[in-house]
Amino acid sequence: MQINRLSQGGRIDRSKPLGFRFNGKRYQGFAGDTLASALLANGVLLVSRSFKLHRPRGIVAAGSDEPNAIVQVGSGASTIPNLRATEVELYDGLKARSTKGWPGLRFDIAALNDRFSPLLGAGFYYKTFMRPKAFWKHYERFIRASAGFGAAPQRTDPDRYEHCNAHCDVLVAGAGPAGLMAALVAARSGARVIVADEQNEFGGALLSASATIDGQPAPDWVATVVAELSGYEDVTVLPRSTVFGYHDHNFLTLAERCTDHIGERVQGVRQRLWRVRAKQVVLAQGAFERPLVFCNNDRPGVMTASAVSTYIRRYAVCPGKRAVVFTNNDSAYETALDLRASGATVIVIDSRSGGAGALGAAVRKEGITVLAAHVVTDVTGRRKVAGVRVAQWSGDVTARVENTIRIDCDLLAVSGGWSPAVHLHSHSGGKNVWEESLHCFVPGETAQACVSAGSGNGKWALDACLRDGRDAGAAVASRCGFEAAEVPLPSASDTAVNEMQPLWRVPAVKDPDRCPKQFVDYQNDTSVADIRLAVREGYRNVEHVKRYTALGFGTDQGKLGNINGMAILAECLDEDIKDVGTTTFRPAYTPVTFGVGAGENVGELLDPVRKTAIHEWHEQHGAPFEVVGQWHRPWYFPRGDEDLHAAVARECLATRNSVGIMDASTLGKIDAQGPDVVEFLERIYTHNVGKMKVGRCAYGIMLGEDGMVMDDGVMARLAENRFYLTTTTGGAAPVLAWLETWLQTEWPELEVYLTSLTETYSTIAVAGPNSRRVLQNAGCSIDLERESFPFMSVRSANLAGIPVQLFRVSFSGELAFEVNIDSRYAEQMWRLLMQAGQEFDITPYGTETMHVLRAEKGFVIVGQDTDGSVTPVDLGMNWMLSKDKDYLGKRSLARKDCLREDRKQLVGLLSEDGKTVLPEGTQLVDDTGAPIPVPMCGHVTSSYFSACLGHPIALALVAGGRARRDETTFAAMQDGTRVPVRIVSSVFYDAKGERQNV
Amino acid sequence: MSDARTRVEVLAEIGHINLRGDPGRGAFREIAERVLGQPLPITPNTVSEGGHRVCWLGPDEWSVVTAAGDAGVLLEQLQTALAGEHAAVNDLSGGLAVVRISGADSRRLFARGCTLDFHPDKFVPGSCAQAGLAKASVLFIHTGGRDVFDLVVRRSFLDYMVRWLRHAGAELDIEFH
Amino acid sequence: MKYSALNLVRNALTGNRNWTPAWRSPEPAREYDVVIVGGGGHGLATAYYLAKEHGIRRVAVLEKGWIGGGNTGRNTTIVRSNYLWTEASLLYEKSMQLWEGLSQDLNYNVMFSQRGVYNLGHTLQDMRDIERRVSANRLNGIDAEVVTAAQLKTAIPYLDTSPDARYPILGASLQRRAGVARHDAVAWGFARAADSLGVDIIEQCEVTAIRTEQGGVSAVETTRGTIRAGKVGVVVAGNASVLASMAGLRLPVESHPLQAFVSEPLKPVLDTVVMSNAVHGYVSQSDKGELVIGAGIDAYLGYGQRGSFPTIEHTMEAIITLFPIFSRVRMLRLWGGIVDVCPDACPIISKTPVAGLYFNCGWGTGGFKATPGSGWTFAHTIAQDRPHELNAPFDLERFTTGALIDEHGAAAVAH
Amino acid sequence: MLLIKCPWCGERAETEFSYGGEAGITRPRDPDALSDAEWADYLFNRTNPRGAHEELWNHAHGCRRWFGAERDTVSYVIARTYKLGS
Ligand SMILES: Cc1cc2nc3c(=O)[nH]c(=O)nc-3n(C[C@H](O)[C@H](O)[C@H](O)COP(=O)(O)OP(=O)(O)OC[C@H]3O[C@@H](n4cnc5c(N)ncnc54)[C@H](O)[C@@H]3O)c2cc1C
Ligand SMILES: NC(=O)c1ccc[n+]([C@@H]2O[C@H](COP(=O)([O-])OP(=O)(O)OC[C@H]3O[C@@H](n4cnc5c(N)ncnc54)[C@H](O)[C@@H]3O)[C@@H](O)[C@H]2O)c1
Ligand SMILES: Cc1cc2nc3c(=O)[nH]c(=O)nc-3n(C[C@H](O)[C@H](O)[C@H](O)COP(=O)(O)O)c2cc1C
Ligand SMILES: [Zn+2]
Repeated sequence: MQINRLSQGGRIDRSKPLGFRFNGKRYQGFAGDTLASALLANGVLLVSRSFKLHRPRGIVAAGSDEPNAIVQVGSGASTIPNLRATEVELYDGLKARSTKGWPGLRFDIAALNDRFSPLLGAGFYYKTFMRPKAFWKHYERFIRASAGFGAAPQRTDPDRYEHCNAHCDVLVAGAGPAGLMAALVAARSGARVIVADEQNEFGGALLSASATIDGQPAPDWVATVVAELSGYEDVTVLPRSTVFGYHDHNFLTLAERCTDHIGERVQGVRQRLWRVRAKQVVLAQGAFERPLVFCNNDRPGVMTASAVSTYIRRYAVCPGKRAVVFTNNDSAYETALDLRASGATVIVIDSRSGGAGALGAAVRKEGITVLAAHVVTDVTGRRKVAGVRVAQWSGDVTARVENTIRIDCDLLAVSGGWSPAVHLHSHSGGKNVWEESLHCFVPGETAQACVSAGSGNGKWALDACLRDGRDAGAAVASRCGFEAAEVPLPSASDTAVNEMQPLWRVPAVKDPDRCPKQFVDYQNDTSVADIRLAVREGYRNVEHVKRYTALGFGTDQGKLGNINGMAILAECLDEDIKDVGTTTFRPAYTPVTFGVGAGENVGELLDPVRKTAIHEWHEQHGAPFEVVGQWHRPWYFPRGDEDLHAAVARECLATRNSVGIMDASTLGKIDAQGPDVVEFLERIYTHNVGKMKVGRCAYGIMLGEDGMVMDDGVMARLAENRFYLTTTTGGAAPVLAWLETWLQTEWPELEVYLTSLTETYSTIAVAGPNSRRVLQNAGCSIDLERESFPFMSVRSANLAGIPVQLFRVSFSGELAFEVNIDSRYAEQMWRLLMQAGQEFDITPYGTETMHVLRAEKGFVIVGQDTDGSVTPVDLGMNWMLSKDKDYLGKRSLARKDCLREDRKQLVGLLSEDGKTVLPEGTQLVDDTGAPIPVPMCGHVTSSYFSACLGHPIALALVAGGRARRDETTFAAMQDGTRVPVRIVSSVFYDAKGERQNV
Repeated sequence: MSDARTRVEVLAEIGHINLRGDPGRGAFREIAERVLGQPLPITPNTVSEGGHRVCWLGPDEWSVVTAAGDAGVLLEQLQTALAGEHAAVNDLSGGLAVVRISGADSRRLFARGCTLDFHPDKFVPGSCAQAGLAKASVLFIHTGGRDVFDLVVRRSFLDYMVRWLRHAGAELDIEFH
Repeated sequence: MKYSALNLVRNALTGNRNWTPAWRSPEPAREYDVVIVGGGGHGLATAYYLAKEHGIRRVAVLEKGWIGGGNTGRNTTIVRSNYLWTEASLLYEKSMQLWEGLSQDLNYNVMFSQRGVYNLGHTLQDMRDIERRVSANRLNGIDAEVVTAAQLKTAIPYLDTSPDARYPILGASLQRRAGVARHDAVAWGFARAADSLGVDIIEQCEVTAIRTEQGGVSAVETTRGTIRAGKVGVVVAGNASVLASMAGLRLPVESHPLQAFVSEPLKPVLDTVVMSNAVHGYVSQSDKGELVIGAGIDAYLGYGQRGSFPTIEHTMEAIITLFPIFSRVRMLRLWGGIVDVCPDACPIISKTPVAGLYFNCGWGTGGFKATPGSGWTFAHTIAQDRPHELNAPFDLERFTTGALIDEHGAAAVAH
Repeated sequence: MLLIKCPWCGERAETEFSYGGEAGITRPRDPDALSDAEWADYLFNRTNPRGAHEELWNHAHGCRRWFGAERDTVSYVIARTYKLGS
């Protein structure tokens, strides 16, 4: 039974009844309702419990400032925690639950907390639970058990999210009268406009206003404006879109809710993130009504006056039958009239001695009693308002008052005045200033290209809001270079209002530390006494008070309570509120899902998977892939049910004994050419580049300026002034960037062009004693014998009629060729070579075998055997360091620490038992009996079982290791054992390097 | 909203020659323009259309987009003609793929993952731009046709790019070829 | 007044009106033996240990804003000591040991919660690095273990451990003694304890110049007047270079924005700390129920206490990748700090060329965990005019000799 | 997200760029002539000012050019960008 539903009016569609459940119970509402309005229509007042004290709570507000009605909507994978009932649009079948209260909402055991509330004052937990020391973890478990409001889903989100980048001349945040006027003027001036409002309908306060504009009901005016705006090609109209952040350089983020209002499992994008770059911004966010602070002001049935009006006018719900309106300003008198028109009895308590102006007369004319110079000091009733206690008041906060009247009621509408929503202005870096005449903070100096307008700019009257919006629209349009359109100001019916008189805290019968709780921030149970306690304890800065009392920490971020809190703090400190200031407003204006922040970039789209041109073949041949940066590289090629070790042993042996083939396409490749290319490369690489002959290759390393090895690779001199550089897989992009940086910023006089060829060419390595014959079988156009094509040289050739660059280089220590081929033909070439190698049982191998083969030869992998703290000297590469020239990093090698004899140096290790494959990463110790901290002399960087050698091998960095040949040290295994290992040369196989040179 | 379905297709047989040189020095520009038979676009982010499509990539870098079959010859011609200049010419055809996106929703599709302004007044025929699209770097080319765009993508990113386009375009009126 | 359950009850009965300030707000004296610039956790801890361990009580902490308002008040509170290099491990482990008795020592519950920290590995190289670090940690007496993907699945049920994830999780390192603490309480607890030993904590007092006489420090100019000082210890995190330039020094430090955000409070869903270097995100759940999430550092210099939104988007991608169930959870608030980044991801706790002037900075994205240890060693350095052996490796000299301590790997994602 | 004006391509979003740190740190002509301390100053020490900062940016996803910018490190306002050497 919708007992509170009015028989007519409102913007609901009575022809569309909607069924929903709240805490398991069935109710009915109408299309156009929010969950909050539907609950109120059904007379449901108790909707939640507070965070700390578990006090019964009801709906207070009608928008994003709602602190209490935090609900869980939906179920299973698509459940949504912590929605505000006031922002949930009703749909048929909606299921919602309270997020607090155990075992139930009505009977909540933790409500006992309220009894002990004097013990649970601000920051109490800092003062206790310290002994015995070991007990904190048990206390903590107990504390945590009562944490949180809603619950995260327990299954993966089934919904889709997306991003949309947008550009505009003018972004208008908020589509109330001010925002609509601004948008209209900007649009008529020819600007590209985006106008967004977080609500389902445009109109802001007009949707629940009694005013008329240009003689028509305000919502009709709204409809006309929206229709016009929607008609412009360059105007984007975005309802249900919250501007949640105003970032640097006029970049704003909007979260559009596309389907949440339709139902739980709806096809399509659930939410869209608009990333807007605006030339100008109009902030027309409106204002929040402040509640009043008195004892038990949190009882269900206490609501802000404007919320009551909204429920009546917009949703046709009158939340009570016997109402008291308590105010310190004129706006709540409208609520009194609305209540009256809905058939409720009303009494107005006005703290001002003078009462209201014109509206006061209108109210009295309706026969409504007005008690001026009175305040509500306390509320009776527990799970809902039963009545109020009222006292006469002289205007002095510090005076004690006596309750003289008690009024029974079921609804208490309060208004403590208005606070402009300056949130986005603050995000943008703008200052706020305390406006003494209005008793609120208004936007001050701006930091970015924006203007504020309407109630958000401290304008309360409708005509003033319309004008402010129009002026803002004209200003931003002309700032964008448009001639501002002349838009006549619509005429608005409005009533003159009397000044509000500040009332930040209503005096109670008892002193504020002992009286029943006077709540300032409902969600976190922050009361006047808490603020006073904080100040007493030295937490005097507004930021300290926030953090000590949790004022403004809740999911409404203090939209409702903050200004009252600041003012009460000012009183405690005996300072001016303008000196106390506000806490910092930060995004998000209202909470946004992580999903919308991530957009499309989740799951397989988190990061591109880069695939080589031969990827499909590898996939077809069952290779598992190793993730190397963004690349997927074949790891090994199992035959039958081989595991990694079996496959790798077979691949290694095949390569060493016959021939193997591997896809090395991910190596970085750079074309470097120009008259100064030699000079340039001399400065980059450590070796003497100029001495390289055309047609020859060299292994090169480059250092950071700190002297540490940064990358390595083979380079080939293709012509006098042209080189082909290769880098590690991970180094491809950074190395090119590094080279470009030096060229452009430091040595612009050098004439060199660099072009990335990483993608252009694929690289197929054919390695093993039979590799030459494989290439010959494949129809190689050039002589491959040693004499004409020696080791470490490069040739252009045709293989099976396809042009290739052939490199005679070897990362396995075997006779080997690297075929560089246009990627379009790479897979074809791979197949050709497989065929050509058939008679030798050519064996494809992956990264793991490549690692084993190179480790047997003592070749390092930058990033595995080095870690950014290893110099070429540490690696035993002194022979590569030219003495004749300067190169990047050279000077650093001469620093004291780089000259230490006991630096960690690259060595080989053999487990003395001949069996143990040392886990990579294992630390080495010399003294097995040393107490903790045990000195470490090095660690294992690479370690494999060598099938060719028949025993494990390892590379390691060992302090002073080169001088320790044949000494024994110990690998410190995870299980605590120490495995003796012998320090040996890092070259395990073919020490003389004869096999690659045949 | 959309007056025609938007098509996404991967084009085959496109050649790309990367050309480097300083248009303000020596005979580079003159030679290049002679060989190409059309002007080098000097205004950033513009395209010169002629026998080939030449896209500005940087103050000393262009991409010559042409039929794959012509790339080899063009490469040689340019290399030979520019031999005396400080210039670099590379055939990158093997490393690049072209995705053609045409139709009314193309710009909306790009906006999903790119921060450029694709408004018809801003990204006009004859424009090109290198930029990030989702998590890849691409070259956008306005081909001159109404709402017809070429997207030049590095080949190892093609698979990702197509997946992303499918995902981002799921709500739009798009057919994939 | 001592904090205890008994006193809590006693005060509750008297309307909580007898509590005394946690720290006084004295006017600055004209002169102190030691002036500490910067009222973050590190500065306050330094003052506390100067008084407690070294008997130096004429100490002032000068804070330009409100204490704990810098990075101390805006960090994601992860505390661990499983660093790679011995030098760093021992420093952070000293800190860990102080954390373990800190609430009792300060008589202020800093809610140090040893719920464990997992560092995930997604690639073979990640796993090598984890093995290496865990092995080193154990030899240094720091609890550490390597955990398999299967173990992770049971320990952290909502973590996506499926092998076909974009970056499959191969394993992790785990330090069980690691965890989180309540950031504000750390600043306040140290302030209160220092105050009770006579230290003057002076807020809204910005140091604007450092005075020297004959090559030694003599005084600081502040917005509240000149304050003479025998010694000056500067601990201002992101503002280190600004203070250094006042003394004519240049530092190997850059200040960058680092952001973090919290979700709305949720029912308990994650009872440990999970961090991933590869996908670049980390998350824990506070005692109140918010998910506390750290983002990456922004590349550019920034003193604005705010950063770029794409950095946040990237972090959200990472969090959803690790925990797909968090996609529907909402970000409540987003903020930034100014982190002081050193080239080797290790701090500077050092004397300077100016006699009597000491610098403590360069903690970058990870100094909260070091708060007590940093203060303890810095106090020693100031009191004795020479570093303690724990912080000797962290002097400014290392940038000249090249003895850097590269913790980029173990410092992992920003934290 | 900053809006940065590439001197060639015009205004683009921050994510199109990579940051290059303080501008104007020139590599010493003769590193060997420097003391370790001087070399360390070049390698590691940075002005890191609070306020106006001359810095380098690279239009990484665009024309790949490095250019200079004067940006305020507190307000993040970019006063100007310029081609190097101009
Ligand atoms: C988002 C974020 C997340 C982080 N997460 C972690 C984490 O999980 N774990 C971790 O260990 N670390 C983390 N850190 C790092 C950690 O917060 C810091 O390293 C640590 O808090 C530094 O403490 P501090 O006392 O040195 O600095 P701060 O707390 O910044 O204190 C410095 C103080 O100096 C004051 N000051 C500056 N200039 C002056 C002046 N001229 N005169 C007087 N006073 C001045 C400032 O106002 C400030 O209060 C994080 C940091 C951030 C920003
Ligand atoms: N009688 C009084 O004292 C009094 C006081 C205040 C306001 N008012 C009335 O309220 C109206 C104010 O007009 P107005 O246009 O300034 O404000 P408004 O409240 O009518 O409209 C503001 C709109 O902005 C939206 N909004 C706020 N923040 C947003 C965000 N971040 N993203 C997207 N949307 C957001 C709100 O949902 C709302 O629809 C006038 O009619 C005025 O008379 C009266
Ligand atoms: C660990 C941690 C938890 C936080 N939890 C909350 C919270 O629950 N609610 C909230 O509003 N802010 C929370 N904050 C953020 C603070 O409100 C604030 O944004 C932060 O301390 C930075 O200060 P500033 O925003 O005032 O600059 C938290 C901050 C930290 C460091
Ligand atoms: Zn550019």
